[in-house]
Amino acid sequence: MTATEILFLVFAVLAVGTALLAMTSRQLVHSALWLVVTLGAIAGCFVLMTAEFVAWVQVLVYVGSIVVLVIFALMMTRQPAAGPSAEVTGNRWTAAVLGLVTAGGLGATVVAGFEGERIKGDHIGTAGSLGEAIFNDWVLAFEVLSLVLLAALIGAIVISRAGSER
Amino acid sequence: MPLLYPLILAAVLFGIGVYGVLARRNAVLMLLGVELMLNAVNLNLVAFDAWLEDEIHTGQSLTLFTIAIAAAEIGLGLAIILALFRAVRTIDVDQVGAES
Amino acid sequence: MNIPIDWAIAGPATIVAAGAVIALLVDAFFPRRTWLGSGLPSTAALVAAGVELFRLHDDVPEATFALSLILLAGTLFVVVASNVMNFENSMPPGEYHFLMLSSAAGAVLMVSARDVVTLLVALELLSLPSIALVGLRQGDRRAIRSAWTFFLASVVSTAITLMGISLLYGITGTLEYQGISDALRESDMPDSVVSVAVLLTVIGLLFKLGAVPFHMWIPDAYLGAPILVAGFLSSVSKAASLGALLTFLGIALGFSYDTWGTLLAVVAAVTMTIGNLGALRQTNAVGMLAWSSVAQAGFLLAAVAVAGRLGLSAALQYLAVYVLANLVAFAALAVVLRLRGSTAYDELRGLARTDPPTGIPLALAALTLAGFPPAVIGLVTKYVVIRPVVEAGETWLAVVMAVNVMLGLAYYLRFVAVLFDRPEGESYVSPSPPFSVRIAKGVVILGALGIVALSAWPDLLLRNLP
Amino acid sequence: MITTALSIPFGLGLLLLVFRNTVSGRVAALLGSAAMAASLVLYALVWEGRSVRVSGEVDTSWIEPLGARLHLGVTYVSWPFLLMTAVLGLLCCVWLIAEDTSPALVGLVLIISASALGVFSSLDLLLFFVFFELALIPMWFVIAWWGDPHDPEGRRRAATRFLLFTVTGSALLLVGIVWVASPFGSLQILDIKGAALGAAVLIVLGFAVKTPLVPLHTWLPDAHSKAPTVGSVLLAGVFLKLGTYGLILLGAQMLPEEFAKIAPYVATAGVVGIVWSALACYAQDDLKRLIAYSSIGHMGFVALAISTMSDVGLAAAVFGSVAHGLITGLLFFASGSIKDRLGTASMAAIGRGLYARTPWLAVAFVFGAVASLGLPGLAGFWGELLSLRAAYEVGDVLSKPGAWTLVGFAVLGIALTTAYFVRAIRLIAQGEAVPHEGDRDLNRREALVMSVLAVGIVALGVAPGPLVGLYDGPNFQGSYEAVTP
Amino acid sequence: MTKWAYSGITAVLAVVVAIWAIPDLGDKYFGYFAPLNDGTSPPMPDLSPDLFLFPVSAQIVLLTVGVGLLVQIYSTAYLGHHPRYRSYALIIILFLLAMIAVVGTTNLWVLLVGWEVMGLCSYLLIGHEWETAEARAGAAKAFLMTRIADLGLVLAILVIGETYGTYDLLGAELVASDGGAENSTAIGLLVLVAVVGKSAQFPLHSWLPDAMPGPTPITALIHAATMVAAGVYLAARMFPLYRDSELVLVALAVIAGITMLIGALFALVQADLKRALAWSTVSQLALMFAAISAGDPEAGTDHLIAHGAFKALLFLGCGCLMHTVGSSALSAMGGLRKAMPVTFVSMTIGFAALAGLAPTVGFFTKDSVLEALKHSADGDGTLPASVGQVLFYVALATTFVTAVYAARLWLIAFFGEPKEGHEAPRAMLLPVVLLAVATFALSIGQPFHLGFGLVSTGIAVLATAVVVYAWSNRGELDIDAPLLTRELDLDTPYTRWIPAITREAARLVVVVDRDGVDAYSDGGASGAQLTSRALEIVQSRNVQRYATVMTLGVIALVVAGVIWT
Repeated sequence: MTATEILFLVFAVLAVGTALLAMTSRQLVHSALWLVVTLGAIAGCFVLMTAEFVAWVQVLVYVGSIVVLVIFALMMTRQPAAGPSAEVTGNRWTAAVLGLVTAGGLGATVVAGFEGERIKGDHIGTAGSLGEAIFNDWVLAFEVLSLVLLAALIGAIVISRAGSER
Repeated sequence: MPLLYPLILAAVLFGIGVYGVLARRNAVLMLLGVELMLNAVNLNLVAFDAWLEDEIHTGQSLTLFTIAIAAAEIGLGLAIILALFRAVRTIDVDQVGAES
Repeated sequence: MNIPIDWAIAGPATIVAAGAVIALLVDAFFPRRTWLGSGLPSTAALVAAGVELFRLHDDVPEATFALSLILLAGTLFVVVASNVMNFENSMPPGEYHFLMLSSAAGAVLMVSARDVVTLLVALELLSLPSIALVGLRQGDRRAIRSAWTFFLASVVSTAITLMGISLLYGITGTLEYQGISDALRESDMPDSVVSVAVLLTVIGLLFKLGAVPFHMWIPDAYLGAPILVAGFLSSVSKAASLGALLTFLGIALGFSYDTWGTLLAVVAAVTMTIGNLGALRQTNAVGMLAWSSVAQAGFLLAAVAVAGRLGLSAALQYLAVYVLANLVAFAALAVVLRLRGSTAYDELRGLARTDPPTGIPLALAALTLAGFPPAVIGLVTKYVVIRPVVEAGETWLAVVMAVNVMLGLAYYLRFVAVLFDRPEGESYVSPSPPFSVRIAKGVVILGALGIVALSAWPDLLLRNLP
Repeated sequence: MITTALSIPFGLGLLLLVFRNTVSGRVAALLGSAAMAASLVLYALVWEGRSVRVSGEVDTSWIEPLGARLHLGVTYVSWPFLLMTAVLGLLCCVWLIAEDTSPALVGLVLIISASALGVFSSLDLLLFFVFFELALIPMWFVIAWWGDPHDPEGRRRAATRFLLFTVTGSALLLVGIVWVASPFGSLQILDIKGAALGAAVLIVLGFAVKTPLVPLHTWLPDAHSKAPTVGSVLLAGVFLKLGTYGLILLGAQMLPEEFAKIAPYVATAGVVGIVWSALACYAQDDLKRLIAYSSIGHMGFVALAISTMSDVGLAAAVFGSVAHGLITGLLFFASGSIKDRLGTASMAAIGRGLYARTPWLAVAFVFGAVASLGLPGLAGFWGELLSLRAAYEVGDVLSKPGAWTLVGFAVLGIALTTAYFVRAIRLIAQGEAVPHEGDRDLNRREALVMSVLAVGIVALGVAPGPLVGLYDGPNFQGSYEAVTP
Repeated sequence: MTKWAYSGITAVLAVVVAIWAIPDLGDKYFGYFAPLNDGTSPPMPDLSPDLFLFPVSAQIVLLTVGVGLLVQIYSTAYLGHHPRYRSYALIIILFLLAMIAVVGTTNLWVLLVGWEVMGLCSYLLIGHEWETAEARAGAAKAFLMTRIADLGLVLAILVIGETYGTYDLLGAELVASDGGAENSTAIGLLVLVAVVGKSAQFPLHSWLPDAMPGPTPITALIHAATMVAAGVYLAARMFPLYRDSELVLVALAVIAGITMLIGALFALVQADLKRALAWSTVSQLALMFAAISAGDPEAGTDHLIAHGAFKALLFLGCGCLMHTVGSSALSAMGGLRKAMPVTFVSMTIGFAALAGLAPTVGFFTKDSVLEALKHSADGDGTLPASVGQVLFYVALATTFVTAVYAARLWLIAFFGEPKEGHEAPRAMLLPVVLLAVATFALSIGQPFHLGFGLVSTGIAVLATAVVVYAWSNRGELDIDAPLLTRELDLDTPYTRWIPAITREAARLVVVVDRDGVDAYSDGGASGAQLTSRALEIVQSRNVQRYATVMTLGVIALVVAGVIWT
């Protein structure tokens, strides 16, 4: 049981707990904030798994921007007083069951598949190596991705305009 | 570090995300559930990448792409949600579809 | 190892993408908002892409070539027909064309992708713009609602697919089709793990294809979307996902196809049955076509299910005819919507008598989809699609298909009967329609002529597709 | 020659559909009659004798990749069917020579007859199937639009029911065809020999719906009773023959080995149909329904004959089909004109004493009935007799006790047939006349059509030789592969 | 006037037939001289008229056309003013042609055609007065019963074809007579069915009396010359084919015995002249069949000829009476002796022949029948001796009863206190007189058996004496035997049970056809509709539900995949 593992487990518990809170909390903004913690914890896990660059991106993109967006969205779509416990639908029990089944199924799968494997952790995913990989091998996907982002942007603009002019 | 740690964690997070999508009433929160699922996937990818010691970092590159895609989706999704809110004055998933 | 980046294949896609951007810019800098204006660059781009494709004919695989051709032609059809919508000042033409083309680029990339990463990104490029297109009509509650439905469903399916991909990566250590195939062949993974990974991966494509139980977004989306966008979704995006499915299963899992084949066969059977049953009670042409497109997806899947054993030709030929007929139908309905403001059956009553140039192609398209003479080509493709199923020994599936042909006829015929029925009340007299509508009608008639020609000489199709 | 014979009615039919508003009904019908007459003559001339395997063969490439060819021709099996179809189509057009006919109806009649002709003369499986389907949708419109004017809902329902039943059958047939053709690599009917048993079962099922065999017959009475006169005539006279012809050609001749295994069931279904339909007729009140059910019985005899797979059986099947075409045509023309006059086909409503009210119409009906109950010396008899003989001789495929039991039931069926026709005659033709304002005797057109049919019936009845001679005689090598089930 | 035209046509026909037939009237035996069509499987059927006449056939043909001609002439007066006289006369001619076809060919198919066309003609003629319910019912009954029997003949022909490889009667008989007869039991029984129906023998006897609503000349035609005669002819004609099957002969004998007795008894108690005569026909025909079964077809056919003559006479005479009193009920008649002398004399001759009194032809032919029966009673016939004896005594009893009812009818019709009346027109009298003459003329050259002559005459005289005695004492001859008047309820199956069963079965079939057979299609349709509606309900435009369904689908798919692989 090395320090990394202990740390990882800590992060893991943190992530799971906050995720649960985020998905169950009555206060919308709270759940958003809880999610921030989850994502941060996941970033920590990335670091522990030698993926530093990914971790930073995660922190920047998610914690930095996405969540902010989300919070703004929550503000803008504040409902006129919704009743207590109105934040989960009647679907929740089915949802819970399905969530458990999914988690269990995936867990079983990975256990069946990767039991006993270990990550040595001496193959660091630095910015350099990653950048190399992306621009040598995944450049096509990368270019396409840029188009995706552009399209999403334009789409978002049009859509938001769509709502306004009624 | 055992490979199973991140994998199990990912599985659990994915399940929680599924619950979020299927249970939350607020559209934005459903979206967050999706984000959680994506992050679980990222965990998997990174873990496998590190385990396989992939020279071309397939896993981590895909992680980056996923993050970008997630960003795109969030952008579009929030735009849709805002438009929806303006259009029908609610983003309660039960009411959005209900009254026509 | 290294990922082969096949720029050759990417060529047409790049052109299309460039066209998309140009269309956007043109519209931005000459803001006269004429559909023709911003339609021209996209048309040009598509044509150019087609030319490029033909130039590359020899270095791209046959199937990819055919699929890309179908995709480009379908998009072109939609783009030209879109002129009919110029009355909707609530629709920004520039953005419309931009989104349409970028998602077309995504479609082309999808079928030419040879590694899962590209596949995924292309899939996103296909879906996100089309989602935006669905919600494009400004100030229309229904549109934005369907956009939301479509969006969430597709995001969830993406997430599931990604989970599958990650597992696949873990199992094989690569995401490149050929590599996956090699790795799987000598991997000692338990089959159950492999099948979980593969199935989760395929979900995203099945979703786009609209296979049961991932079909539920289709009726809502089609009914809410601008009608030609619905046409685009039902033809181009289905075609793209089908092509991707074929290539992925074909290359990455070719050796163990039969296992997936049987599973897909079941899905196909369920899909076509559910789709036809859903269409039975529709009284709106678009709703009917939406459900029927689900059913048709079932037929396509049936072809896919046996493609591992008997090659792609059946699926491709069926796909081509389906796309053509479907686009004709949607374009004609777009004209009707433009002129009469509704596509409900009561509105369509007697269309073939009052407005033959629109009504008769519509009827012809419906008969083609039903696979019934006089639309001989529809029947021939039904034959084509049933043949490999029988040869593969999946007779039960063939019988299910036969029953579904009957189910399908039940509502297609009702539709045709409505078209030819005597219009009650005052018979509609169409004022001399504006030029844009004429263009759309012209496209419709052109497509109908295509169907007629193919019915007369099915060879045209069957010889020239692989 | 055959292509001309096909394209004349097809072309004219399409033209009439297009220009339905510019030509008058009478002109349209006249043109139609001319067209049908032309193709009748052509088909009569194309025959080159039985020694030639395929007369007037046309064989050009059509869909290379599938091995489908435009392969048309007349064989000694299809020739009688072709002539009968052409005659009926011609008579239907003649029947429509009136002011109030809609040109579109004539067009549809032409297209239906032409596609039936196409089925009978195509020697390529896919082509066969295309023609087979081609007639269905026009027939739907004929029934649903020009059918029983007093019951728009019912006629629509009947039409759809008819279509869905037959389409289910033909879809199964399609699967069967694929199954036969794919291992064989060719779609040429005359080349194919043998296939999987399942394929044969599917094909037979497909045709059994069309023929129809009990219990797949329930579409027929509704369709026939709701259809307009010409519709009923074409349905009974031509469409059912598509089924029997298919059973002969694609069943017994193309897949002898497999058909031999199915034959007993076909025979049983046929004979059950004979008795069943006879009993059903006995309780019918609607005249057209009665005739429809009687058709099921006659087709039962044909099915019995086919399933013996002997030369006599073949002769019986062909003769029975042709005779039934003429006789039922006459009966439907007669009952149709009764319905036109009185607005109903219910025997209770028609009332007694047609002998006195409309003598010639009554005579025509009684003549048809007598022919239909198989009086020797009229066409109806020989078909039934020959199929009895075929079953009594027991071809290679049926078991002796089984076949003889079937003969017994078939004879019972004949007796019942006599009973219900006598009942019908007693109910409407005889009796104290109760005049009705609709009473009008045959006009010239009707008289012409019916007398042509009557002459044909008598001719076939008095001189069966020429027709049965096709399947008999020294230089006739058997029509089936020798089969040993 | 046109109505004579049809008589003219008939006359021409008669002449032609006479020219054709008279040369064939040779000495009476069934000779066999015909080329045998050898060939294992019989040829396809055709209708080539292979005309050929045996002496006996020639006689019957002549009888047919003769009676037919007389009937035509008679009808001109009897029915001449009927609106539908034309169709009536034409059908009579068709009727005669059919009978000629039956008798004059060796092609079994032609024979069959004639056979069934006769059935149709009798149907049409009996139903000539189709306004009346009785006529309709009688016609339908006659047609159905005979047609059911005809199916026996159809099958018989099939079996003959399969057995002898030909459909030519001579060919078949040639083989058979060379001792090569096969399947004689099957053939015989089928032929038996045919003739029993055609000649109204038990148990298919009841249509003949019920055919009385038909016009009287038609009755005469059917009873004397055509319909029923064909049955006897066929039985005699095909005798060689089933001669050596004892079963068939015994069956025939039994049927004949039963029929002749009940026929006579029923005739005895009738209150209607026509119906009584009809029953007497039944019983006389039975006598002929008895002769055939006893191995002496010639005797049978001889009696057929004789009976044809005097029964036609009786019916036509009865027609004259009806023409006068307007009804065929015995109660309406009586005492017409003075009023209609000619009819009286000729019918007296007829009744005498019926009773078998010398020197009428009836006396001779009946005696030869009895002779034949006696032979077989002594065991040197074709029948087993026991059966032969029974049959013989039954026949004697029948002769007695016959004489009794003949006398009864005669007395009731013509004696008693005189009635007013007038003779029928000449066109009707002429045929009657001619037939009366024939009744004597035909007896020329008939064989004469002294012993039986005495016996039968004795029986007849005794019977007549009894009746006359009863008449002179009681003054009336009403016989009160309800069971017999109800004709032993033998007809109940045909009037009640069979129709009822058929009707019920038909109703059942219709119900099952509507609600049972259609279940699969209706069920499928409604099932599809229900599913479709269900799908619409599931299609709640709530994306969360969709996502739920999707997830469920994914799980199901994955589970399936895991299990599958």
